[in-house]
Amino acid sequence: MNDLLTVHGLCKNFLLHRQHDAKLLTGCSDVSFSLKPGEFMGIAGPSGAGKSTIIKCIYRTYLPSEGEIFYRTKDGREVDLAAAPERDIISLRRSEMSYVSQFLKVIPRVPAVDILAEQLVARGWRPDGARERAREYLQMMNIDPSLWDTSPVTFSGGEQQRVNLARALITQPRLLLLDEPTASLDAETKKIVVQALLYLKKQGSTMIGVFHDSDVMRRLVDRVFTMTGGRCRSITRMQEVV
Amino acid sequence: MLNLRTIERKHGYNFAFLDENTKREVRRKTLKAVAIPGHQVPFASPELPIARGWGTGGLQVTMAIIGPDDVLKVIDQGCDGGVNAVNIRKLLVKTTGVRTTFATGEATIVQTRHRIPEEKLRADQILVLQVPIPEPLRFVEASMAKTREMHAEMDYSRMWVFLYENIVKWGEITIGARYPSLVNGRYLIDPSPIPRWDVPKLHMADTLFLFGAGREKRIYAVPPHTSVEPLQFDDVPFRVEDFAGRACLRCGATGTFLNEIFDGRGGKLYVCSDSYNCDAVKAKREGTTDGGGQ
Amino acid sequence: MGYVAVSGGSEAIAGAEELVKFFRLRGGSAALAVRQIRDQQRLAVDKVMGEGSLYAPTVAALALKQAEGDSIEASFILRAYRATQPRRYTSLAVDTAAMAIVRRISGAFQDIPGGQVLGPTRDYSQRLVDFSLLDEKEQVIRAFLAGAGLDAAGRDLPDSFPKVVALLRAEGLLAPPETADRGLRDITRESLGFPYPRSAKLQALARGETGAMMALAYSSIRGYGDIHPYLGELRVGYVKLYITHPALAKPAYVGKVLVTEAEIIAQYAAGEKGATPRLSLGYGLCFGHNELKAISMGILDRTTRSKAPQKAPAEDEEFVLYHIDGIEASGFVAHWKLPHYVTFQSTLDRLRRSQALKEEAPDAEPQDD
Amino acid sequence: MAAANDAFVLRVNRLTKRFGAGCPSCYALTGPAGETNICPRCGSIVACHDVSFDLEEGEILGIVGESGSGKSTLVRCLYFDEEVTDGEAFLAAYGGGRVNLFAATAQKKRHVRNHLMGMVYQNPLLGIKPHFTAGGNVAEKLLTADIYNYAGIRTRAAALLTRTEIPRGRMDDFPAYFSGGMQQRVQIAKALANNPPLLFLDEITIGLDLSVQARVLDLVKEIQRELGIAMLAVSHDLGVIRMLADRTAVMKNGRIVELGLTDQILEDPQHRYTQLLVQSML
Repeated sequence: MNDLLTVHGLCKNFLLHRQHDAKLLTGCSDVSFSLKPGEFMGIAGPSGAGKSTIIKCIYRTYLPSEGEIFYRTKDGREVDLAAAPERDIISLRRSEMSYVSQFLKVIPRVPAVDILAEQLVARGWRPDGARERAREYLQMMNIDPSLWDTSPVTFSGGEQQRVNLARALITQPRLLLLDEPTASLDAETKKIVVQALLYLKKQGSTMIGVFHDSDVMRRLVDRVFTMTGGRCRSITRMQEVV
Repeated sequence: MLNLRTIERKHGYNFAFLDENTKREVRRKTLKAVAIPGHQVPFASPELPIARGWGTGGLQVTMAIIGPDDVLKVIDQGCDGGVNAVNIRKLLVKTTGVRTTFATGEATIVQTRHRIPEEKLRADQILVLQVPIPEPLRFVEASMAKTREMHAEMDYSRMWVFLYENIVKWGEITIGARYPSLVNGRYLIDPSPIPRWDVPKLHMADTLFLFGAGREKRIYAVPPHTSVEPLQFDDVPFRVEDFAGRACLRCGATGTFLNEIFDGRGGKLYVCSDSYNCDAVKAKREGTTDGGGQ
Repeated sequence: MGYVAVSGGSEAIAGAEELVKFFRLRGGSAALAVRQIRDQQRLAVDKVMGEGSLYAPTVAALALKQAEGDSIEASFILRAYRATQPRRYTSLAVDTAAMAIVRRISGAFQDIPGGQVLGPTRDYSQRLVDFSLLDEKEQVIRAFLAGAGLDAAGRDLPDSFPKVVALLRAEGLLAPPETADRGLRDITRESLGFPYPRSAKLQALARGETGAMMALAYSSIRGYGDIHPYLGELRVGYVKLYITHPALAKPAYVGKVLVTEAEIIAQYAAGEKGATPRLSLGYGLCFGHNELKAISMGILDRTTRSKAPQKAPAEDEEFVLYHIDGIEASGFVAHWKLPHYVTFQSTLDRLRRSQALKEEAPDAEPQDD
Repeated sequence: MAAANDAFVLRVNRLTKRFGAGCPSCYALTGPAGETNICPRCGSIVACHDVSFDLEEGEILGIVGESGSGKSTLVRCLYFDEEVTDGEAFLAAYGGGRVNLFAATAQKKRHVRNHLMGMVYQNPLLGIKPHFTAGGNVAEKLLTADIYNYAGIRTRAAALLTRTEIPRGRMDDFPAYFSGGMQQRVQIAKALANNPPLLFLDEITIGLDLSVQARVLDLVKEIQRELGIAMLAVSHDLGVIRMLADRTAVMKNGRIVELGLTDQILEDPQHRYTQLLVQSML
């Protein structure tokens, strides 16, 4: 098998404890698919269909209830992300797997350039080189240089989201998980983001993305995984969806 | 029952004043102190007819170890003739009848306050030091309960910080006398208020040094051939008092601890603090022999 | 006596002793009789016995005469004398309920079983100089002593008074003793670590210096770690002492001593979760008639059991017990009169060196701390 | 990837700390199920019970819980401020990770503390001495780690204080006159002085202004990245834990009820109590 990621029979239920009883919610059921290296898969479906659930299960922000998520690492090992020890997950997150949410979460007061640079420093870069590269990415994301040394907490939503993406992209992850990265962005910003993602794809990254915006999705993904009610409805080539 | 009629009008005390039980107790504690070099051993310390703080600890140790054949020397500030030395010597002579001497080399027991004689002491001599404050950590911690714990765990970091801050503030460690020193690589001691000049004399000596603190009820010891190292930083060495270029006005000696005396005309004179040593050097220079005091 | 090395010091000391005697007698008045001191300087003698920790009224009076009335000096003389006395027996525990009462009051209750007995006190007299004492005639004294009633006052009293605190205890208002300390530790025979056993602490307090104890107790009730004390009961009177007869193994009466006893009632320490709130006791007892000392002792016995995390001076057992002994304190305070030439020389050497260093590097400013 | 249990910095096995005499029912009758840590039978407080975890190389493990959950007692036990009732702790850097630290002598414990651990207390004045200078405080930690070169100590103290943003000119001032945030940074400098492989952080941002909190957290993060020190960070504040910790253990009534990746704890809490905690997060 040369697949980078194989999801098999993934289920995710949420047991919500309440005062006197508990309520069981279903996130997704029996999800299976696989991805080849360099592939970009989109997940589509109505809101509440469980799109983000899959992404978060792969990243292990959600503990999968059933199923396996096999991931082939850079050095050729196969790891079941659904069951691997936390330290392996942390290690993969640090080296080859990234996740971008809709919101930027950072410690207030840290300048944008450092938020990017620290990703590289954590991977063993020297601080000077890391800051140099961080500036290149901020440039690429079209962030005004006057903002580079200020904290993104004060940025506009679009700027924050570009920093958020840049933070993931700068590490050139082997597997990038995107959770509505273009939500609430203006057209101009969307264009920048799409370009950045295409650039990363060209570098060989494998990606899974949830998009509510079919236009953006069409320009990026190779295949679409369509969901309703937590289950897979179809997996199709992008062209067929359109 | 106390009956005044049976009380002797002059004295009728036991040999060396203390009763034998008390002496035995002091000896036991002294032996423990010798066995654990530098460790402060608590002892009961009964009252003496000399005031607390005036040498009662040294006295009790001397009283506990002295025998009729001992030859006693008592000094205060290095001097045999000081009033306190005289007073203590008087009490010991009155209650023991032992022979006394000024000659350091003749004495078997030397009781001293604030000095160690210049003349090198031998293995068959014992130096008893009077100690006002036995606790070296008192500089940084007032509670004896806490300092006991610090000694037990060999936690001397606060003392070290004290020395560090001393250097930060003044450029050098400002402790004059009572220089904290580590015995046998384990216990920190207050060597009693001897000048820094005398601290190296404790190190790997042939003599047994006994320290008695009466008011504070502690005995400790530096046995012969035991290391005594003043606390010092690798790059800020411990330094003794500087008498470079000075000599004793009386005997002309250099290389002795000197007392500074104002001459009344705005100038300063220097004389030896160790009065016997000064006499001996002077006698030798003048070609007369010294019999060890008259 | 062996060969004694002499020097100028000996003569100076002898001269000083001579001068002391001269200053005592140079007024030319009749020599003070020890009995007079014992009888008429009653409270001074009691204080010296307490602080000298030896019940010996005549020796204490003699020490006062010798010390020209300096009570700490007199206590010191008595203490040094005490150190030479063998310890042959330990008395049996004394039941102070059976005290032959001279005086007995309670500040906590108006009516106490057995009644308040004011006894000899100046508490309610105005402190005016009594010029009539300038020239007290012998026949006046005799007439006074022959006066009605006074002589018999003590004999009207019952043999035993119930203890005030026994009432509180019966009602369950008193906390039980924290730890039973049945052993008796002789603090003059062994050196103890902190925390002190109760018996040792009470011994140390009982021989403490009245003024020092009063100052510390005062600091507590003024607000530095206040325990809100009440005087449950203050008693002055004679208690009988018994020892176990060495041959008959039965209690044998050896005599009676005058003591002052104070029982201090204080609020229960906070921080004992879940426990019923109760009152606790502080205990004071000293030789002779010395009310200030007994009360101070009772307060300090209680304050030093404080469990407060931040301790006020009077609550710190080590602080209190290390600083109330008059003999130790006076000796060390006075020892600064001794020569310190050598240490001072050492200090000067350091000071000059520091000054020189400062001149070399004037930017390193000294700081206050 | 190596087996998970090989790379620990600190391993804790079944740590129990009880205050009070205890009775046979203490552990059965306390804990999250009964929602108490006070034994109803004997009144003893079971501050921690059966607490086990590994702290791994270079990670920050968060311990979150409300007051009384036992989290502070846990770090105090691990730093030997408190004596444990039961359990074991192993430090990779000591005795090859095979010596139970709790069974060591007081002197050994002191050695471990001085040479291999750093501690930042909630109250800076527990970790630093206000009457020692800022530099003196750092020096103390170096001196306890047997570094006796004055110039070396000065240089290292200056570097550490600069690193924690204490101006060089304040180095010889007394922290008694510093702000709370500054005192906290002196404490961090001191805790780092001996280059410990392990650092404990006990509610280090409590009582600080929000902006100061952020500075302190950022400092901790940066230091962790630069030096790779493993840290155990205790906080009642999930916000603080989210910023600092890779993994988080949730404590309740003296027990660990859940341990997982910090984002998993926050977004997919499993235990009833964790769900409550996350829901009540601002």
